[in-house]
This record gives sequence, structure tokens and C-alpha cells, in this order.
Amino acid sequence: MIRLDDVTLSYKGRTGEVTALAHTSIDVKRGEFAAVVGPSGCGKSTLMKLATGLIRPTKGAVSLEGQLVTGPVKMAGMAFQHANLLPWRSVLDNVMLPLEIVEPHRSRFRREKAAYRTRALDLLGVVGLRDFADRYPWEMSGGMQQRASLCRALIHEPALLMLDEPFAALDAFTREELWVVLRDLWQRLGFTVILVTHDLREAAFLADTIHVMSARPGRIVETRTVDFPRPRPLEVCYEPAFTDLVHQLRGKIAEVRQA
Amino acid sequence: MIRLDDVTLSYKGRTGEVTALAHTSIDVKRGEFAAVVGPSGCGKSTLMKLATGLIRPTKGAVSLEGQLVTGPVKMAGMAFQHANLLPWRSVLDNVMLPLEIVEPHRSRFRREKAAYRTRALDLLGVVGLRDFADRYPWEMSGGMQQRASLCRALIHEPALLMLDEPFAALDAFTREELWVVLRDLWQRLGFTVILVTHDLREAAFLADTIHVMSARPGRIVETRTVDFPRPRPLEVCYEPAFTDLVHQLRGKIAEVRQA
Amino acid sequence: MKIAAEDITPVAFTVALFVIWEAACRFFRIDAFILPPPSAVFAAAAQYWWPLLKNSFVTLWTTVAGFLLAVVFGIALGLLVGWSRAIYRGLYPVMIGFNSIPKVAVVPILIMWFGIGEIPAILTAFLISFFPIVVNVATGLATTEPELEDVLRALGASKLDIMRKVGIPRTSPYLFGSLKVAITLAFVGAVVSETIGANAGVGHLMVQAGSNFQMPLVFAGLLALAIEGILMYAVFAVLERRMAGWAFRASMSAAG
Amino acid sequence: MKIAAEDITPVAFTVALFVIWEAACRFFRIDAFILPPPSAVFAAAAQYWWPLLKNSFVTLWTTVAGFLLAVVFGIALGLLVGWSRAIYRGLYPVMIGFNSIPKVAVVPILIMWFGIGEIPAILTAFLISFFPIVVNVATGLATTEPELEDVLRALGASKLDIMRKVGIPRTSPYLFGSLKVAITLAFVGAVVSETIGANAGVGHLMVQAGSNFQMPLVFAGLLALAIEGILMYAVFAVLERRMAGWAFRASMSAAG
Amino acid sequence: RADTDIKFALDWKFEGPSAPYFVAIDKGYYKAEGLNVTVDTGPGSVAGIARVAAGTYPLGFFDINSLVKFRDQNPDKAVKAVLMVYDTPPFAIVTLSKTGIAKPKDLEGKILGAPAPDGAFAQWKAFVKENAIDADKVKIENVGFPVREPMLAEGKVDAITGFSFSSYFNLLQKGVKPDDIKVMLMSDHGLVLYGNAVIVNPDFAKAHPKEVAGFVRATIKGIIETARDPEAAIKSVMKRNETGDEKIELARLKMALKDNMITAWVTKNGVGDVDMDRLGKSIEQIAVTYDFKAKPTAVDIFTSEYLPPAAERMVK
Ligand SMILES: Nc1ncnc2c1ncn2[C@@H]1O[C@H](COP(=O)(O)OP(=O)(O)OP(=O)(O)O)[C@@H](O)[C@H]1O
Ligand SMILES: Nc1ncnc2c1ncn2[C@@H]1O[C@H](COP(=O)(O)OP(=O)(O)OP(=O)(O)O)[C@@H](O)[C@H]1O
Ligand SMILES: [Mg+2]
Ligand SMILES: [Mg+2]
Repeated sequence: MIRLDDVTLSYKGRTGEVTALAHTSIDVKRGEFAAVVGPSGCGKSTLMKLATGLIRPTKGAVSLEGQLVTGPVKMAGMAFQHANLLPWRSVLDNVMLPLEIVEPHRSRFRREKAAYRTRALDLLGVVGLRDFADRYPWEMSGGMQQRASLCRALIHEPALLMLDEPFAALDAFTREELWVVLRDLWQRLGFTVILVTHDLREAAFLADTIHVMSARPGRIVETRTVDFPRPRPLEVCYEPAFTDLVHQLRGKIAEVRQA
Repeated sequence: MIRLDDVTLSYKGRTGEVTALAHTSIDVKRGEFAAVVGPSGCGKSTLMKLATGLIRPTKGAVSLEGQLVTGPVKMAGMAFQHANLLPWRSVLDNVMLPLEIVEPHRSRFRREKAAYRTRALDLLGVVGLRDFADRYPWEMSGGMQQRASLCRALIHEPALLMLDEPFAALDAFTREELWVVLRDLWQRLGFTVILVTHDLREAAFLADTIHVMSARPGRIVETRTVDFPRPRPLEVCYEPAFTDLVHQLRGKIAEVRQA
Repeated sequence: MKIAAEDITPVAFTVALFVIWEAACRFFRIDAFILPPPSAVFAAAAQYWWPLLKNSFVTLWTTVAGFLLAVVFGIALGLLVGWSRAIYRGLYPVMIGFNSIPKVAVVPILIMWFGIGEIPAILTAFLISFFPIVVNVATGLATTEPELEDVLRALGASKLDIMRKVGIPRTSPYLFGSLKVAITLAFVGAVVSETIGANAGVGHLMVQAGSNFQMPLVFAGLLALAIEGILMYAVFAVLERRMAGWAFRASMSAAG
Repeated sequence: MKIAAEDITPVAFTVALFVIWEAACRFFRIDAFILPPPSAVFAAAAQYWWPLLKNSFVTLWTTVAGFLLAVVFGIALGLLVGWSRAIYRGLYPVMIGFNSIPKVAVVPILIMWFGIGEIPAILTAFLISFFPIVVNVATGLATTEPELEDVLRALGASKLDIMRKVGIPRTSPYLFGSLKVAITLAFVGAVVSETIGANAGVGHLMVQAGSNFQMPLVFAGLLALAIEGILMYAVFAVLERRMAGWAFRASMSAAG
Repeated sequence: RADTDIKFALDWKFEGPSAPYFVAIDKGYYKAEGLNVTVDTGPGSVAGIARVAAGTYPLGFFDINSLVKFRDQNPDKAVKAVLMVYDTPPFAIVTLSKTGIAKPKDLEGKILGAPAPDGAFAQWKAFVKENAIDADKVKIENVGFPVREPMLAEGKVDAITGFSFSSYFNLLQKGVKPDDIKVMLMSDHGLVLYGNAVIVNPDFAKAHPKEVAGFVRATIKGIIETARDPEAAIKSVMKRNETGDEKIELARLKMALKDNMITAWVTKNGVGDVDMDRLGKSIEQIAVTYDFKAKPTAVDIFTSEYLPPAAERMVK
């Protein structure tokens, strides 16, 4: 579904260029759950923005469903690393934002507002924020903002879901709860996911393939297929094969950090 | 050094009050390294702001060195959950900000600017951001911003260091590297630290005491002393006692989340 | 207690102003021709309350009409300018140039075309007041954090959507700021036009009174203008609290 | 290529404006005493270049002097108003009221006190232009994200420090926006004062030309004002890029 | 047949001297001519000429000397005066008795306050010439209209230029005693200029000659009626001016009638006409203060074709 083909990206910057990605290639198939891991500042967020067409590659090509990406794509839902909730909208309105923009919801939005509202409230309920629906983003804690942002990425059930460290500000339990939510949703709807994370267990539990990136300028140095059977129960995390995988990934990252 | 005495905090909010903390008491001694863990939205960040006097308790009293805190205290260095770097300052200038404000650096700042500059650059070097000193905060990745924010909290070697999930956006290795940096710094300078984190291993590795908070409205439900000998090598994390402690804490949080 | 103090200050300031003014007039024996004391001004206002009121209404409606034009046009132009850098660079100097010109010079042209009366007043109010709106809207758009725009762009939103959902709300505190400036300018514009050509309005009244050297009445006219300005401001203050309140959260958050 | 296009637009717009103006004058046979065509205006400018230049300098310096006063005073007042809600509530209505008054009405008072000439012009330029600055500085301060202030407060910084290190820089894009409005108003103020009482300045020149029906010269005066306004704007545009460029990052970040 | 609507532009606000038009309206003189006249205030007796020239108003009441200049600048706009109202202009030098200025020559060494756009000041150079004043010895201060009289009263200037019936009453209002005010009419000191006249837009005049004649005739009736009974006439003004002081406006009207409207020449020759020789001379006098490009002649400026016969124009 998504292909980055020998992509290089340099930010202009104020005091000289920064090459964030150099000759990165990655291929994510339709319906695949891909995870990207790598050291801080290696270009993971940049990769996400490239894949959705938010920025254009300096060199190389990005294609989505075989078509060259030249501008923001219309089928994605994205949870940014910073929650980026709009401060003038209540939490509920923030979550409903994609419904106001993306077809077919957009044209139905006015008529079926009540139904969409219920849907958004339900989703907020799933992440434990139902009580905060009518509040403003800055009335919530960091982790709560991140959860709301996740809801915003999911509400319109996009064909492509981009998650940039969506659980970083959450405690272990909330995190695992949301893993399960995401897993079930993915299994039910079969969308494509790219997940950036620093938590290798998270990657191993959720993903079909894990891409390991090198330090800046980033590049995919290893791609691992995770073949634990689906659906995966949380208990899979305690299996030796799982721990092994995590350890191997760890080792790989340790290695690329040294280089 | 810091005491919260039966503190209750309600935010006014736009659509009614939110009680973030209810009857919380905590006591952190001078030179102690305290960690606070708890589920998302339980009031950890609020606790930090109370301790530094950024907000005033609705009920109860906060005291620092025996004195009632009525406004922002002058001896603290704080790394916020969101990096909150000032966008009009270069990374270096952001890091040097405390030196322009806090005595005795303030009065010396003009004269010894070069020396302070070197000091800030060195600190940036420690967290791997030396190359980015002259760039603007928004030219850095999320994790890099968080590291810069950590530098800003440390640069003036405050007597009280408040760290609100300082390593959340970092990969495991960078994180461990910075644990060691923090550990050594603390051992050398002997300041008081309050660290909020979701990473129980982080808490167990660094802290003298770990406070577990209940779900909102937050309250300290358990305080654990960590008595691994100092200085602690990273290897301590692989000792059974360590893993045990982490598991117990985990259990405790699981329990308070249900309640 | 604190709220009470805040509510008193506007009154206190106004009263203080009048007291100082009166005192200065008496103490320095300022000629009533130059600056009549407030007592004389109020006396004149009481004596001529009906013409004052009638003419104030004329001015109010021309001002508001011109101002509303300016709001619509100013926001549209601000969005256009915020949209495209080429338009920004092309249009800004022209607008700056136009705004450096006293509108007094433009009024006669308007009068030639539209005759004296309300239309030139409305147009002058419009011409004088749209620029601050354009500037603030354009600045607001240009300084919008790209991260917030990315939220919409990632959804494949059109540029228009981005304007509507991010640009305009993000800009609204500054839009309201500029409206406060613009409404006062609109009053000035309407009055200036009335002084040059009108049979009604506060400007007309003031010139007439001025040509008879009824200075207290002239100042009563000024006072009427000031009051109208403050009334309009009050309307915006309410609108602002409703529509851009989110941006002023410093004062409402945190513990009390 | 793109930069070239951007650099051309201001010139293109200006040229287009003059061409349309000239064409309209010819096509609609607009009387020269209403709106002289640019060709006549340029001819007048060429013929009277020396008085135009001389008087422009007078106006320029009075304007700049008044404007600088307004900047200092406006920022100070904006900070004061942004500092305390009580002052804000007390002062704002009074300022709004004052600004709804055409400054034309105040000039005679100034002339009585300071005689005709440059001082009233400077003061009028000041009085007319400080308000937009106050409004934008105050709005900027009031909408500063409390998180950024907390960074300073956590260091035990004084309110003054917070103003200096957060309030002012955070406000600077809007300050510059307001300066663009203020400088044009300052020109208007200076010229209005000159038309009422001065022996020099563009306003004086225009009144004289107007009473002789030399409309092309009047418009040449307006043109001179527009050019001066644009020059001053160019100065700010440079300053703005240096001092508030950080806020306009949308245009410079991301890949090319 | 419906009445023709005519918008008439006054030079200034509704004050005493504008009584004739309102009298003509109130007494139905215009109506009788089949005209429905509305009167609008104006921006001063100079700037308003353009409004008539542009056709915004078909008829207006403005300064004929300014019209001469306007015609010079815009030769293709044949705006003409059709009815002379102020046989002598109210241009005056006004001073206070304490300054000791009794004759024009005394202005030497004194400060003269004059607003640049002032109609009276526009004649200053001619006045200087006629009275052989050494202009270099008179210091001219460009004061604005609003401060002109106050500055004289405060002694900041020694004399001012202005319209007699404005400055005089402004000074009175300022609290100066009538005896202290010295009004030196320029027309008493060599100036042959005419004052304000009814002027007409050329296109309108061509299309509606009857209406113009009708307007002129009715206005003359209004002037004569006003001169006959100023006390009644002033009521017509005050009806339209809610803030004025009737006593002052009446005094102002009487002064204008005496000094400007019903002069000896008018009493002899009737209201509204001009002496073409004098008008020609006055253009010469304007040339002193103004560089003509192509000097208009008296016939360019005034036409008596719309005037009724002299018998109808006599003040009783
Ligand atoms: N707007 C920008 N201008 C200039 N450089 C940028 C910009 N955004 C990112 N960079 C640079 O690009 C590199 C990659 O950034 P990116 O945000 O993709 O990293 P990341 O892998 O997401 O890191 P993290 O795990 O810390 O979030 C970094 O070195 C950063 O400094
Ligand atoms: N400015 C505010 N106005 C209103 N309510 C607030 C505000 N800030 C925080 N809260 C509320 O206070 C509670 C505690 O927030 P706090 O930020 O302290 O949580 P936290 O423990 O830091 O959570 P996290 O781990 O997600 O960062 C939350 O329920 C939040 O909704
Ligand atoms: Mg990132
Ligand atoms: Mg928090």
C-alpha cells in the first residue's frame, strides 16, 4: 500500500540543512500492521509525515496504492507525537473534527450529528475520557490529551492509520488496555497501520513487521517479521519467543546507535 | 525539605470543577530522590506544580524547608511534561534561560557569558544535542526537545529538581544513558529530586522512595523505600530483587486502577 | 471582593478623568473656547439632548454599516493575504500606501459620486477601518503553528477547510483586538465624512456648533462619540469572551 | 523562480493600480478636479518636486517623532494593561472613548497650547497611533500560553522578568502588526494637524494646492504620503524578519 | 406637471446669511416656479465649487473669486455664476482695538493669523498691493479655523483674516466686547472683488434653462423678503438649525445684509446683477494673488441671462 523508494529528506532549517532521512526504503502492504523503532531523532516522525504526504521528499518517491504522493493523502488518520489538539475546541469537538472534513462523513455530518456525537462519545468512553468530552484540551493531563488525540485519529476509521508514539505518556496499564483496543479494532476493520514507538514490547505485541531505523540520518537497517499467531492475547508478551524477539531488537538498536 | 500536608486541589475548569488531588500528603527530605508513579490523569503533574508553588492548594498546606509556600519557589529547576521550550530562542538560549533569571548566575551572566555558554554547550553535549545548540526548538524531534528541556532544568544546578516524565519520548538506550547521567549528577551534587514517571524500572533504578498514587482524585496510596546500595550500576535492573520490586509496584498500581 | 474592585475601576477611571479635567480647567483657567470644563459640556448636552441623540443615531448607524463592511471585507482580504505570499507581497505596500493617506482627502471624491449624506460616511468608515483587520488577520494566519495546520492537512483538508477550522479560530483573539481598533476608526471616518458633507450626524452637529463657537456643544458631541465607541466596544467584549475566550485562559485556569 | 514571482508582485500591483486608475479616468471621463489621472499627478509631482520633497521631509520627521513616542508609550501602556486586570478594565473604556474621537477635534487644543508647527503635528501623530499598539500588546500578553509563563515562574522569576523574557517576545509578531497600522495612522495624524495649523508639511502643501484647485498637486501630495508610508513599512518589514521571524516559520520549514 | 427636484448646495452650515433660500422655500417662491428645492450644507465656499462642476449639485452658493480660479484650472467646465448675492465679499481683516491697528498700513510689524485655505486670506496679496503694505514686515501665522479667533483674543496674533460676519461673532462669543472688535472690510480698502454667488452646472443650465431662471427669480424674492423682514426670515433658518442661537444668527444676518447683500449699488441697480467692468477688474485683482494659465474673462464667469428684469429685483 505504502512505498518509500530510496527517499532522502533534508529540512532547510534556519542555520543549515538537516538531513533527517537518507536513502530510506520501506514497503507496507495493505492491511499490514507495521511498527517503526529507532533511536531518538532518527527521523521516525519525518517518515510518518512523508508517508501521509505532509512533506515531500527531497529525493526519491513516496507512493500510496501505486500512486505517487504529491500532497496530503485523504485516507489517513494520524495521531501526532504531540497531541496537537485544537485549543479552541472541546475534547469532543476535537475528536469529531475528522468527521467534519473527511467524506463520506462530511456530507452527512449536519444531518446525523447526533449519531456521530454518540459515536465520538463512545470512543472517548473506550479510552476513559467520557467525562471530559465537554472540557477543553488544556484541562486535561498529558496522557489524557494523548488519548484524545488517538480517538481523533480513529474516529473516521481511516484506511491508513499513522500513530506516532501514541502511548508514550501513559502508564503501563492504560497502555496495555489501549493495545488491546487497537488490536481488536485492527482485527475487525483490517486497516493499515504504521506505529512509531520506543517500546519494543509494544511493537512486538502489535505489529506484523518491525522496521528498525539507524541513527540520523535515518535509514531502515532491519525489518523483522513478527509471526505470533493472531489474535494475540496479552499473555503472548510473557512467552520466551516474545522476550527473545524483544532482546534481538534491543541488540540491533544498540548496534545502530554505536555506529 | 518538601511537605504536602493533606492537600486538596480543584481546578476551576470551564464546565465545573475537577478535583485533581484529594487529601494528598507527601514528604520529601533534603537530598532525597523521590519518584512518583500512578495512572494517567491522577494528578502527578499537579503535584509537581504544587510543590514548586506554581499553583496554590485549594485546601491544605505546602511547605518547603519548613516555610509555607505561597508563590513560586526560587530554588527549583523544572522539566515540564511538555518540553515548553520558548520558540523564539535558540536551543542554547533556551538552556541558558535559568542563568539569566536565577541568582547568583543572573548578576554574573553578562560578565561571564562565555563561560556560561561553554557550560551550556557541555551540558547539551552530554545529552547529544551539541550540534543543535544554534537551532530553534521546532527544528528538533520530540525526544530532542525533551532532552533540551532536561538541560534547562539542570543548568543552574538547582537545589530542588522536578522532573515530569523527562524520558517519556526517548528510546530505551538514550533513556538508560540519561538515567546514568542523572544518577551521577545527583550523587555528585546531592540535590533533592522529585521524578514523575510511568516507567517503574526507571523509578526503581533511580529513586530512594517511590510514591504510588491512586486514580483521580489522586492521593498517595503507598510509599516504598528502595534500598539498593548506592552507587547503583545499570546491572541492578537485572537483579531479582529489582524485578520483584517492579512487579510489586505494578501490582499496586493495577489495584488502585481498579478501585 | 476582587471582582468588585475590577468592576469599579472603569467607573473610577472615568470619574477621575472628568474630575481632573474640570479641575484643570478651573485651576489653569483654560479658556472655554479651547477646552470647556465638563460641567459646561454636560450642561450643553442636557440643553441639546435631542439633537445630540438624533445625530448620534445617524452616526451610529453609518458607522456600524461601514464597520460591518470593513469586517467582511477585512477578514476576506486578510484571508487572501494570509493565503498567498505573492498576494501578500503585492497587496501590502499598496494598502500601506493607501492607509497613509488621510481619508479626509478621499471624502470629497466620494461626495462627488454619491452626494452628501450617509453613503460617503459609510464608505469612509469602511475605508478607514478595514486595514487593521486585514493586518491582524493576516498576521494571525501567518503565525499559525504549522503543527495545528498539519492536523487538518493530514486529513486531506482543502486550504479553505484549513482556514475555517484552524486559521480563523486561531486568529480570533487578534481579530477581536483589531475590531476594537477598527470600530474606533470607523467612528472617526464617519464623523470626518459628516463634517465635510452631511446634513445630519454628530460630525455635522459639531461643525455647526463649532462655527458658532459653541464649544461646550462640540465637546458634548465628542462625548457622545466616546460613549458610542464604548458601547460598541462592550458589544465586542461580550462577543470576544464567547468566541475567543479559549485564548485567554491564563486568568481562568489554576487553583483559587 | 518562485522568489522572483514574489518580488515582482508589489511592482506589478502598483503598476496595475496606476494603469487602471489612468484608464478609469479616461474611460469614464472623470473630471480632473475630482480625480486627476496619474499622468497629471506625475506631471504635477515633476513640476513641484522641490516643494513636495521639502514638505515631505517635514512630515516624515514629525510623523516618525510622534510614532516613536507612540511606540514607547504604547508598549508601556500595553504592558501595564496586560499586567493588571484592574488597570485593563479601568483604562480600556477610556481609551476606546478617546479613540472614537476624531483627532481633528483635538488639534486646535494642541495648537492653542503649543502654537502652530511641528509640536502639534508630532503630538497628533502620537495620539492617533498609540492605541493599536496598546491593543495588540495587551492582547498578546493576555493570550500568552500559561505554560510558557510557568517556565519562568518555576524559576522564581519576577513579573517583570516574565514580561521581558516571555511576554514581549511572544507578543512581538502582533506588535509588529500593530506598528504597520500605527505608522499609517501617524502619517494621517501629522498631516491632519498640518492642514489645521502649520507653515510646512505635506498637509500644508495640500491645503494650499486645494484652495487653488490644483488637484493634481494635491494628489501628488497624497502620493508622497503613500510613498513615505511604504518606506516606513519596509523598515519594519526588515525589523520584523529579524525580531519576530521565529513566529512565521510555516513558510520556511519543511522540505523543498 | 410634477415639480422639478433641485438640490442646492450651500457654502456652509445653516446660518443667518443663508436665510433667503429658506425664506424662498417656506414662502413657496420655489414652489411657484415649479421647483422642489432641497438645501444641503457645504464644506466652505471654495471646496464646494467642484460639487457643482461635477454635477453632484446643479446649483450652489460659492465664492465667485474661487470660481475664477477654478475656471482657469478647468477651462472646459463652463460653470457660471447666475446670481450675485454678496455684492461685496465679507473678506476682512479683524483686529482688536488694543492692538492699535486702524488702517491697513498699521499691520506692518504685526502678526497676522490666517488659515491657509481661508477665502479672505486668499486676497491678502491684492490687499497688500492696493494698500502699499510692505508684506515682508507682516508676519503671517498659518492658524487653523478653530483657533483663529481664540488666538486673536489671547493676543497670540495681532490680527486675523476672516469673514466679517464669522469672525466678529466668534469674537463676541469669546467674550470680547463689541466695541473692542475692529472689522476692516477689504472691500473698503481697494478690493473690488465680488463675494458669493449662485453658480450653476453648465449641463444643467443647458438642459433646464427655465428652471435656472425660476430658481434665480425665486431666490431674489427670498433675498428681498429677507431684507424686508430679517426677524421673520431668521425663523426659517432656526427651524433647520436646532443648536444655533437665534439672537446671534439674526445679528449675523443683519450684518451680512448691511455689509454684503444690500449695498448702495444693489439698492440702486437691484439684487443679483454685477457690474461687468468691476468684475473684469476684480479678475485683474485676482491675478495679483494667483498665476493664471489662461485668464478667464468676465463673461466666462457671470451671465445675467437668467436674471429677471431689474424692476423685479429692487429692494423695497
Ligand atoms: N521542522 C524541522 N526543521 C528542521 N529540522 C527538523 C525539523 N523537524 C525535524 N527536524 C530534524 O529531523 C530529524 C528527525 O526528526 P524526527 O522528528 O523525524 O525524529 P524522530 O525519529 O521522530 O525522533 P523522536 O523519537 O525524538 O521523536 C531531527 O534531527 C530533527 O532535528
Ligand atoms: N488547567 C486545568 N484545568 C482543569 N483541570 C485540569 C487542569 N490541569 C489538569 N487538570 C485535571 O487535573 C487532573 C490531574 O492532571 P495532571 O496533569 O496532574 O495528571 P497527571 O497525573 O500528570 O497525568 P499524566 O500522567 O497523564 O500526565 C486531570 O484529571 C486533569 O483533567
Ligand atoms: Mg518523533
Ligand atoms: Mg502529567
